Amino acid sequence: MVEKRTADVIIIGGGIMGCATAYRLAKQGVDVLVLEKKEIGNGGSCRNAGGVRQSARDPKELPLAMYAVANIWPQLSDELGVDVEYHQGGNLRLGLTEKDQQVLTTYVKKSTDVGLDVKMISGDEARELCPYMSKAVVGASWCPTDGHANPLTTTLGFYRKALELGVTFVTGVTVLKLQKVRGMVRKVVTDDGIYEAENVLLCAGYESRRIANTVGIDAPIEKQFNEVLVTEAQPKMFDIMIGVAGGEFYGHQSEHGSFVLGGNSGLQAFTSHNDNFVTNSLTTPCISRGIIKYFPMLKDVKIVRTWSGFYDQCIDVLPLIDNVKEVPGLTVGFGFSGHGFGIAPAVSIALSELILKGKSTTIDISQLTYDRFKTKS
Amino acid sequence: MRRHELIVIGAGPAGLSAAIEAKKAGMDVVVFDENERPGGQLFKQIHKFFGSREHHAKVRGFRIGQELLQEAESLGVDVKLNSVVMGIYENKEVTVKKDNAVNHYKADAIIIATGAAENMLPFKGWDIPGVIGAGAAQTMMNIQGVQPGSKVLMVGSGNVGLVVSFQLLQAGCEIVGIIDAAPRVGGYGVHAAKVARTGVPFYLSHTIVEAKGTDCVTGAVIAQVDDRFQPIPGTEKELSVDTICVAVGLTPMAQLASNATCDIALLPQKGGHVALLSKCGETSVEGIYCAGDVAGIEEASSAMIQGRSVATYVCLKAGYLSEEEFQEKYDRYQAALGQLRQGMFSPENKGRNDFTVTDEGYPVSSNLLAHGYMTEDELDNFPAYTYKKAGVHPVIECTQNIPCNPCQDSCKVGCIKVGENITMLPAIDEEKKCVGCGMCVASCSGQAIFLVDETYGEGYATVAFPYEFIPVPQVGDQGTALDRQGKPVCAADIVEVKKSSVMDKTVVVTMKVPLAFVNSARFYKAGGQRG
Amino acid sequence: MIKVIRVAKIEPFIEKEDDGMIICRCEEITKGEIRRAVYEGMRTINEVKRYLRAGMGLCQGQTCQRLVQNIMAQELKTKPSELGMIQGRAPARPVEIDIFSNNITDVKEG
Amino acid sequence: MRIIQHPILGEYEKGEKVHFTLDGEDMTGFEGEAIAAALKAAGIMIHRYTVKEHKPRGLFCAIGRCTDCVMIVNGQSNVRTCITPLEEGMIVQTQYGVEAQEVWEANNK
Repeated sequence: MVEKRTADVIIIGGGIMGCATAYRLAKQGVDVLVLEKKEIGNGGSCRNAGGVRQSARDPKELPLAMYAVANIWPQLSDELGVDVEYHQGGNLRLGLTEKDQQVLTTYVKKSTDVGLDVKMISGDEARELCPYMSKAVVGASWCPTDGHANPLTTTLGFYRKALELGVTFVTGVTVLKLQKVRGMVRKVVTDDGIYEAENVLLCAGYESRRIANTVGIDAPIEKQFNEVLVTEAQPKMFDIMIGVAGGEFYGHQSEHGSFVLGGNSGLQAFTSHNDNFVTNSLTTPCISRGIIKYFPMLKDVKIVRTWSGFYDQCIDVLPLIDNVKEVPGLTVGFGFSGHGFGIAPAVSIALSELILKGKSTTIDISQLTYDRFKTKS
Repeated sequence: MRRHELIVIGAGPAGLSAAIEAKKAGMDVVVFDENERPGGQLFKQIHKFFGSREHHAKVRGFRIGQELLQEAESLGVDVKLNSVVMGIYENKEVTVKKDNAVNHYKADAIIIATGAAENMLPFKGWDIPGVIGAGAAQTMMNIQGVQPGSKVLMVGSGNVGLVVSFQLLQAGCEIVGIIDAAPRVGGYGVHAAKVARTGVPFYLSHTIVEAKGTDCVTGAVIAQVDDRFQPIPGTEKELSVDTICVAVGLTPMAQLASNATCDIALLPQKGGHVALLSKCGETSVEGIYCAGDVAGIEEASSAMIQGRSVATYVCLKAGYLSEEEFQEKYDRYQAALGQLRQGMFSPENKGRNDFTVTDEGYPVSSNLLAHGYMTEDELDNFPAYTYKKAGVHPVIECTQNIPCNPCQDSCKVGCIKVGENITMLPAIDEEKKCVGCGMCVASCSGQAIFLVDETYGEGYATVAFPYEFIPVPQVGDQGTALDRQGKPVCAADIVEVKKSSVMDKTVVVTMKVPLAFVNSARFYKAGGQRG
Repeated sequence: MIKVIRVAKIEPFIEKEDDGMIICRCEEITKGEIRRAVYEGMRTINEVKRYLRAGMGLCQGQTCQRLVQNIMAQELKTKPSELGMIQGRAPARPVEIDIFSNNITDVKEG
Repeated sequence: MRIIQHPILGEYEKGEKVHFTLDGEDMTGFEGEAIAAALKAAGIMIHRYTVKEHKPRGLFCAIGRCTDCVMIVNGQSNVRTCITPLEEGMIVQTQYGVEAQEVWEANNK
């Protein structure tokens, strides 16, 4: 068999964006090749806490979240033939202090302004929704339509479905640069030689900037480090996605029963390692202290592992989802800034439309252009 | 945060040895171990070790553990027990859980000596209670003092399977059989022989098909396998057992090395995933080292030397040893390691099964490999399997090149010669007169030496053999002599029972048997048909 | 990472007699589930882990990693060394949230 | 069964005799020995039932690694009984999934 080196579309990055878009394109009969440096979903796609939320999102990307929650997530398990463990149990953002309450109130106002069903509730109302939390919680924001899902099965489910529809994935191949031919992007130069396509979709997380730079495109993106802890399985307690105004932790109880809780020691931005997915000795204790403040009854639950990952933080904490006009044939989808998972099923629709129709017709992504940072000239 | 010059993770043979070596040189060292007691797996090893004197040969594993502990204690090595190392972070930071607190430590150097974990073999019903690891059996009987079961099937004929089978017998359990998918016994022939002579059947080229039972094991179905290790239909056989003990090798526990971002590779010769090491034992992360089974599966004897060897390099780097001092020690340890790494079972020969002759050119016994015991005509090929016209003399049924020579050291009159190369087979010096002291019988870690006297008189001979069970036969007892596969061969009268502290619980029992059975009687059981 | 070209399998998945055998004891993942995951495209031990939870339970893959690896290697007709490995992660043993949180960075004992 | 006398080890050093309960039944063992050892000595094979298939599990590795022998000890689930020392008055329960029997039964009706 001759090795596949060309395709209609080459997707750089085998994360959830790449896999989901490959799936959507293949469904429409497009010949797709996905190039991945490591394993499928090895980046932020499998290294996140599984939030599927609309609340606390910037209005500019809210259409993606609302579309995904309304139209895709509820049927996704059936569509992919894999249990993505989607639960629409709502999202509580908890406050302990007066200051927290102010933060939450401001954010609720912003969200309701763009039409999201979010409201402030009292501590007691919050405890009614989730009886396991501390009396110290004085108030919360509540978004009943938010939820969570399993990032691992979702990402690999999209991958499996794409594979089934005829997409070729080549893993263990690093993209070195892009090359234009006759004014169009065409060649993808890798450590395994050259691959060619009519269209190239760049959705390689924090690696995207380096690759985009090779055709003169830049975006203010940097690697951001984050950590998550996972506990042993517990009896089912709640389905609600939890966040806290103080930012100590966030996460949910998974279908498996384990708690998947992320957080921060405040030192993350200054991590000294750039390539290793290692955890910091101070982060898990910080997250743990946060958990106990809000959920004291979880104190005896055992942590079985901790993990870390990097995401592609954009300066305005919003993704770039666009066709690159300067480099015809190149489409980008990166800069998801740590909250791409929940919107990925919708992003893939936008990306596939950008590639096939030249514009996103189903969902409004007009605020997420690739060139929004350039100076007025 | 407390900082130490050296943190050693694991107080097993490698870790303790490393800490002792570093402490001796003057380093500030602390050892963490998650267990309640130190010594790693040494305290489960109640058999006598192989090697030569410098490797603690003929000393029982748990006593080596006690000796190591004493040495560590007398030097003031700080061994922190019940201390679980949770993770190794950047800049050689180590978090340790002790009691209900987590402490953070830092070190200039870390030696990971976390040892190994048992491999498992999945088969139908392997999750039923009663299927256990061989290590679990050892823990239960040798540490906790509880029988792991009463009727046991041992899966695996490597050294662990053989040694643990013998220990199960010592704990009063019945071994229904030892099976192995390979066509040949995997461990030392002498280990197999001492189990076989008690009557335990070996099923080579057999695999376990199923564990029977719902709430607990009630039986085991075994079957013969073909060349591709697949069960041959129709050869199934059900054994009535309550325990299935799995001994199919060990895997290095390299999780902490991986956690510390050391480069890891899957090296089958080393037994699994291991950190890639320099010749001095350093990982790809500067200042982090591995020693013992975590660096590659070997014997505890090798782990102890490796621990010392790695520690000398750490001492050199920290300025506690000069280049010359280091070189002298390093060369000495490497030479000692080299000795242990010779012979048919050396790490580089791991998995090899194509030996047809010994280093000396004697044909390898096929019965030993197929059934766990040798036949008399096969033994006839070997130099220490001797006959004598008059008087007592040793008969040594040691037929494989393994690194071991306590027999040579034990003989005061110099009857037994192994020579410089400790993997050579022992030979008998006919010029030297055996005094029948029995020290060689008790010192042989493989229990392969017998004292035979064909001229006992009146058509009788005596055979002295090592005995490590209870009750110990008494002089005057009348019972049955068993052959090398544990089959009754003739009546036997106990004429002498020697115990001494230097023999360390190995009793040398002498039985009187008819002369015709002098070459077949190798073990004894009370009672039985006489006549 | 070695290069792997992944395309869908054309031949149907064939069930085997011992597919019901548990491999990951903690998460109760069977041999058949692992074989099917490989058939469906999972090519590294991490992908199988993420797809099925094999190796994600209380013991963190300490018992099954090797077994999963061997089954995968057999299915893919490749060497176990080409399937990657599960990253060792802290904590090496399960530790209570409370104990983690009371984390003392200075050793009190003398 | 306990080994009273061992040919090599002689008698085992044991702590004080202590009482504990298994699923409410009175049991005895020795202080400091592994909970699993006391159970084994009493002939107890089943430590827990699994979550998905509700299959019995018991002692397996005995060194705290495989986590198969976990039970509910003093109300805490997932306690590795093979490495947890027995204490006077311990309340040991067979673990059903991740819960005690009555909770499990209530949740799985």
